[in-house]
Amino acid sequence: MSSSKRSTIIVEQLRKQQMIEALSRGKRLDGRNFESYRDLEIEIGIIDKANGSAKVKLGNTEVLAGVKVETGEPFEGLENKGALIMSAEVLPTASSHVEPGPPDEEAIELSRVVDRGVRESKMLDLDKLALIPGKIVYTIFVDCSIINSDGNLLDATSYAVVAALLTCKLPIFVVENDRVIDTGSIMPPPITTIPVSVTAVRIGDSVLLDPTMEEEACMDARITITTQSEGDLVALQKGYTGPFSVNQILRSVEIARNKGEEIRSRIKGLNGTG
Amino acid sequence: MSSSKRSTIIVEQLRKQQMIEALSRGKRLDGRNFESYRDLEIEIGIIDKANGSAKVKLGNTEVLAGVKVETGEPFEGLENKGALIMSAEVLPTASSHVEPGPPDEEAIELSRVVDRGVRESKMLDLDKLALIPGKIVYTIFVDCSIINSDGNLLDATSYAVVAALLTCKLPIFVVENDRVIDTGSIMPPPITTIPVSVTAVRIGDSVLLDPTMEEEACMDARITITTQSEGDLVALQKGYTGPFSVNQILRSVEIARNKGEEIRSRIKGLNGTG
Amino acid sequence: MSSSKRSTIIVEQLRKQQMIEALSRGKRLDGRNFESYRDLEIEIGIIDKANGSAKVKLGNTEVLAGVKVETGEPFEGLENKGALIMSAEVLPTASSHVEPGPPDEEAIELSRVVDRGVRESKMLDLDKLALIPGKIVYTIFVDCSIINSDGNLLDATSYAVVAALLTCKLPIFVVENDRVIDTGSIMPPPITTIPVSVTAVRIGDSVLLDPTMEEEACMDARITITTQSEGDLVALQKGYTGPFSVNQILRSVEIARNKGEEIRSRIKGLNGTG
Amino acid sequence: MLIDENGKRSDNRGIDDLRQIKITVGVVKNADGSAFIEFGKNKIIVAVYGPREVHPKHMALPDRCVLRCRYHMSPFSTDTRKNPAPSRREVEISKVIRESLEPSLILSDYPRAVIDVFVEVLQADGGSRCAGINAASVALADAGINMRDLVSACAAGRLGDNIVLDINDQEDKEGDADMPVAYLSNADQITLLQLDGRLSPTQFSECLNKAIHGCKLVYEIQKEALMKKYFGDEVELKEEV
Amino acid sequence: MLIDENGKRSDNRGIDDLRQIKITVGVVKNADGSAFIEFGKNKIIVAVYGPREVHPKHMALPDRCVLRCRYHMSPFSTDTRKNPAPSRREVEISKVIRESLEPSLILSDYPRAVIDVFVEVLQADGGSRCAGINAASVALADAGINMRDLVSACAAGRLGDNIVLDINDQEDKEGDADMPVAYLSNADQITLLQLDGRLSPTQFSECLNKAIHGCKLVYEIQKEALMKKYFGDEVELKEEV
Amino acid sequence: MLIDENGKRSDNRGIDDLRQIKITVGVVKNADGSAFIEFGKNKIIVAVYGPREVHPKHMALPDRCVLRCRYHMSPFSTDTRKNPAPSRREVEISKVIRESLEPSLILSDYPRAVIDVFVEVLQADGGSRCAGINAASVALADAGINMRDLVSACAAGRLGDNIVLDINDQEDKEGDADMPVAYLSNADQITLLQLDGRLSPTQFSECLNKAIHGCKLVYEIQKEALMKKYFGDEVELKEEV
Repeated sequence: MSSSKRSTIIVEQLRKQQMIEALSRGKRLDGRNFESYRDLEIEIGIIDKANGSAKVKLGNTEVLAGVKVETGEPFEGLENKGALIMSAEVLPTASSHVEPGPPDEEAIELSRVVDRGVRESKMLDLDKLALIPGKIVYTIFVDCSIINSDGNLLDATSYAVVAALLTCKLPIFVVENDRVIDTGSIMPPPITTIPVSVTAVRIGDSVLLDPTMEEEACMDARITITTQSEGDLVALQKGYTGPFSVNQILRSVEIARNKGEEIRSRIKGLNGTG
Repeated sequence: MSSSKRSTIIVEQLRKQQMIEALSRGKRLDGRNFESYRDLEIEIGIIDKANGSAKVKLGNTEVLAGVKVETGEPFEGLENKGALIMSAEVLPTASSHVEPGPPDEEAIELSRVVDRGVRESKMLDLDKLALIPGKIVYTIFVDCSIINSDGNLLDATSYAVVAALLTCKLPIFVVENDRVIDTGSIMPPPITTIPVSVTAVRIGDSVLLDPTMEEEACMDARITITTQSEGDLVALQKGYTGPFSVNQILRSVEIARNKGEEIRSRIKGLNGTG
Repeated sequence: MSSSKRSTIIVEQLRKQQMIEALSRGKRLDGRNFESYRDLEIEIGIIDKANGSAKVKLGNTEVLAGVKVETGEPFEGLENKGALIMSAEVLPTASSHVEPGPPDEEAIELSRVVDRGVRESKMLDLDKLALIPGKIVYTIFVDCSIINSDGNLLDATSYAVVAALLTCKLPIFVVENDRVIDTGSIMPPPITTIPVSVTAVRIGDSVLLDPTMEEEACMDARITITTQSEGDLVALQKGYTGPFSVNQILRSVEIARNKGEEIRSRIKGLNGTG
Repeated sequence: MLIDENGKRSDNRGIDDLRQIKITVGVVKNADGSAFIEFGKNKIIVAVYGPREVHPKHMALPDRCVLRCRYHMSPFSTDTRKNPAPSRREVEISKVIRESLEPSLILSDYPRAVIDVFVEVLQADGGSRCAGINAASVALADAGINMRDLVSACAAGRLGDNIVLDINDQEDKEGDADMPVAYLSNADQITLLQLDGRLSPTQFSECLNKAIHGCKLVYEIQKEALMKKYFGDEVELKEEV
Repeated sequence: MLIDENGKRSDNRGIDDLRQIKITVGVVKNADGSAFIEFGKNKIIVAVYGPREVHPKHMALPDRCVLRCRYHMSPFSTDTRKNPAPSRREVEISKVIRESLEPSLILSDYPRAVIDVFVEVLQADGGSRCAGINAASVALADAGINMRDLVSACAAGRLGDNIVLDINDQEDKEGDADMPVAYLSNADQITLLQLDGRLSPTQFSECLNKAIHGCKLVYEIQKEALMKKYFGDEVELKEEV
Repeated sequence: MLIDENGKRSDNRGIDDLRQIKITVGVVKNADGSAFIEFGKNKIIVAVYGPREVHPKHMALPDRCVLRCRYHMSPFSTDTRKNPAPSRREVEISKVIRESLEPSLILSDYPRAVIDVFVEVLQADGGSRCAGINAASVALADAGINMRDLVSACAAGRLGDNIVLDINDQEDKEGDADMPVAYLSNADQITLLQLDGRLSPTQFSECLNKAIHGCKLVYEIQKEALMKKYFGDEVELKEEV
């Protein structure tokens, strides 16, 4: 085993060296500019049984998000708010490296960073989703299945979640004698803003948006910057084992605000109100 | 390790060849006919602390089933029915191949197939086991401990479960002010029919009933056919990795109906009303 | 690996032989008498967020216990008593042998033996900790974090738990309309006695108190004897794989009663009422 | 009423009609083989990885390939949100799907290796195990695994006195019997057979024949889907001739 | 009242009486050794497998055998149904049973191997750990494991002012102290000692003596059960002479 | 009001004040390196074990050391008792702490080995991840691991219109933004950056600068704590000169 590992390491180092060289000449292996995204396709409403759903393709990365709306008890300390619960599973279909099983560190970080963008932007006005404050509230599950993984799962999952929430329909519940009754009517969710995440990676001295899996294999560090409709930051997550300089971060934030606005108009358009 | 594995495989192949040859001459290694069962002993009432219990010996296979009756909430979608919950553990006592731990795939299939026979035959009239429909119902646990394993766990477990349920006594509960009270009286369970499973395995072109562990080690495919008192089918489960021809299945169903009737009279007799 | 294991075994045997020799000359490696404890330091109230806390240093062994008081349902069969729930985690900080993860056999025994001393001595009068008998009671969590492990975790943890309970303050709750309200006032816990455990190990024919980790590595058997304020025994636990003679046990009990009284006065002193 | 006076079922099908079926091959980019099936409202994606090295190595078999299978439902696939942890039902279905596929594969061609089949139910309707088997067999073919034949699966069942083909969700819940079958068309062999519900011996024969008929219909759709991927427009032209 | 005016306990025993004990050897066909014990209402089956190879191999010890033990209660064994997952109580009891048996075994005779002892409580009464140890020691003998002596176990306890032998379930719950002891008769050594409840030093001595006395009574029953299996009617004849 | 008319915060600090910080080095006897930090009401102990052999061995890397990190909260560390099983939050924080430390270490000096960093929160206040990083970096130095620099961490955040240094628990819950940062002072590099809450681009720059300023203050305290352990009174004398 040790010899095969050693050779793998040499291959990895060579690949990284090649990539750094190409980047130093301003080139990405798939021909994109450093600041361009791969093709982004967003399709909504494909899971009839969900209250909202969206499938996002970002290049070959493919993610499905589904929203299920139920009722339940509020979270402790948030008695007067609806409960939002997010999860993500990188399906074993997604690549040959994924083992089936409970979510690992990466998948947990993924869902928590996406959750943070939605929660901190106050995209959903959770104050409007309490039925009996302190007792019964809307419980909104957003679950993501990553079907194919070719890099930048964070952004693809984030867009799928935001699109599914934006276009979901909430059942209108009433409470009678401590029993929740589904009236059969639906309403749009209380949306206040649209958070958009933009992820950049640093490879050597180059900073690139929307990395492929191949680029992620060579990255030194990663940063995810989530902005809301007015361009303010609402969530940040620096990831992976390398550092960033202050300038790289400030520049990434600038880029993320512009690129975020671009993607936001794409997502807004889904609602037929774009 | 690889050499030892290879030799195991050769041994296995030789054994299977021998068995196929014997079977082609109409002989089983223990001298039985293809359609006969090993000695079947059923003993009831051996666990005083359970509301019902039965120990089944089928040759050297030995299974104990215990019924515990409690009250609880009904299952979702079955609000007006009693809840029936079945589990089986192949104890590590049962053979040198069993590891202690949560039930594996085999044990889960085992308990689900036995459960299906009881449930789909409507052996227990669960409609009669709701105390306050939608709120409080009888919860009937049937747990099985497989003590020794020498093949055909499915039938042995099924007979133990059916015998334990048939002969169990239900506490009579009443509900006063939302509190369940055990009156101290008991009643017989609401029985409508007696499901009996019959399991056959195919080894080469031969189909045999009630396989031993040795026969199971050589089997190509397995089928479990559960019939109720009037001889109708209520559950089927084809198992293992080989296929069956349509004729083999039709013939197995015929045999299972007859053999099932034979075993059913044995089980009926337990209730003193046979 | 096999050769390294073999050499480890030889080292172990040599070490044990050396220790037995020293003990036969009446000497412990750290110079203590067989019946003396290492330096014992008990510090209370160091976790403001807990309702009670104590840090115990016994030589280099260091344990922190914290008490958290909540309300909840009583245990089955103990409907009119407060609920006491104890847990211990040997932190991976504690030694190079600890793996992070759910408590293993040793940690479970540890917390159960400590729990037994508190519970069987009736140190806390749990009858006084029911709010609405059968429905709502005080739930008292005592959690222990073993920070550094140098032998005799049992006694160190026991002293930390007893000191934390003795000096904790219970919030005064009232129940109005089925809702528990924290009045903001506090009260001392209902203490009836002070249990103290004393642990001895046998190495060859010698019986020593308060073993270090090095001594535990050589021990044949261990016994933990817990006495209450009047000197009666309330819990015993023989541990490890060797036996004790009846005389060794009787003598250990005598020693434990005396040593226990000594340590009890130390603990009593913590409460400012000693 | 699950069947009206005109012999129509709740979703307007006749008693011998399959639901709409669409199979798309090669939908998961990273997989060695894959297929997406829409079978009524079932939406199921299957990815195949392998033959590949087994980890841990002691699981490898010296004379043949290990086949593994995971059937899993996404949390949003069902009426009430499904807990993502695998249920006992999913464990059992994973097992019967694996066993239904195994007779079609020439596993001795890949000693010491493993083939993984991942069946992910994105939306569940009645009959998801059959739909999963159909997609899985196509995905195995797409992965280029040596096989004897495709495995085709379809259920039949009983609604009152009627034996009907291809039970949907509502019929599964309110009907009287559901019997999923998987079938090797060339060998005329059954590789999956389960039954939930009551059937007289005569009803059982009718049900079995009907399910096999359904499997044969599915078989054509599976072959077509593969042809479409591998020969594309060519095939369509030829068929129109 | 746990003891009435005639000195009789709730199950009609005197203070120095054991409950009815019956041990049957060799009851689990596949096991290397086994025993079934009825001890009052306790019904416990013990199977021993080994000495056999250890998996994973790195757990093996070069100079002696590893002893493993699982004490487990069947879900139907208790008054309220027991969750089948192992509880903390079962983990602790597994440990003390293992430690109580280990001094009786010559583990150095089987380097690199493992012996597994599976104690399954089919019905639980007070004293199931003692009953389990008694059956386990017999099952180890039945498996032909080299041993120094049988391990015999019995509890004594306190009901008010009385020290009594062999605490049952009700006495365990309502009494004042329960002290299980395991004992090597030939070596006069204690291999299990636990106490739940309050005892003065004098009461403790009395309790310990009484428990040891009980262990010695159990020892005879264990030997008889083994004789019966291995010498059968011969023995009985001889005894009657 | 989180800031009063005098510009004082709820704990009486000014907007640019750190909470009280005290670091003690070498507090866990068995560990290769350790530190205890009190950071406001945070009380966190960190132990480092390693470089040491990796188990299981296949996790070892031939060209560098594996760094592992566990951030864990004791059950009594929080307002409501915390379940001792690791939460998703703890898993994420373990990951970001590990990643924040890694750039400071020369892991290629220890091929095939592992370094374990155990961060145990005994009492939690706002900012426990930053406090944990600060203690962990000192503990790694105490363990003698080859490093480029210490990692220093501090949060800044927003309360209404004010950008403030070092957010406490109440400010975290009731304030508008919390942004933890970890920083390598010599290299002027960011190794941790997270944000919960809303910041305009200008506020972000201010926040980042303020956090870096805080990190530099912490850096001095870290160095002092190490000096104190390794040079003790000597240092203090020198400083007084």
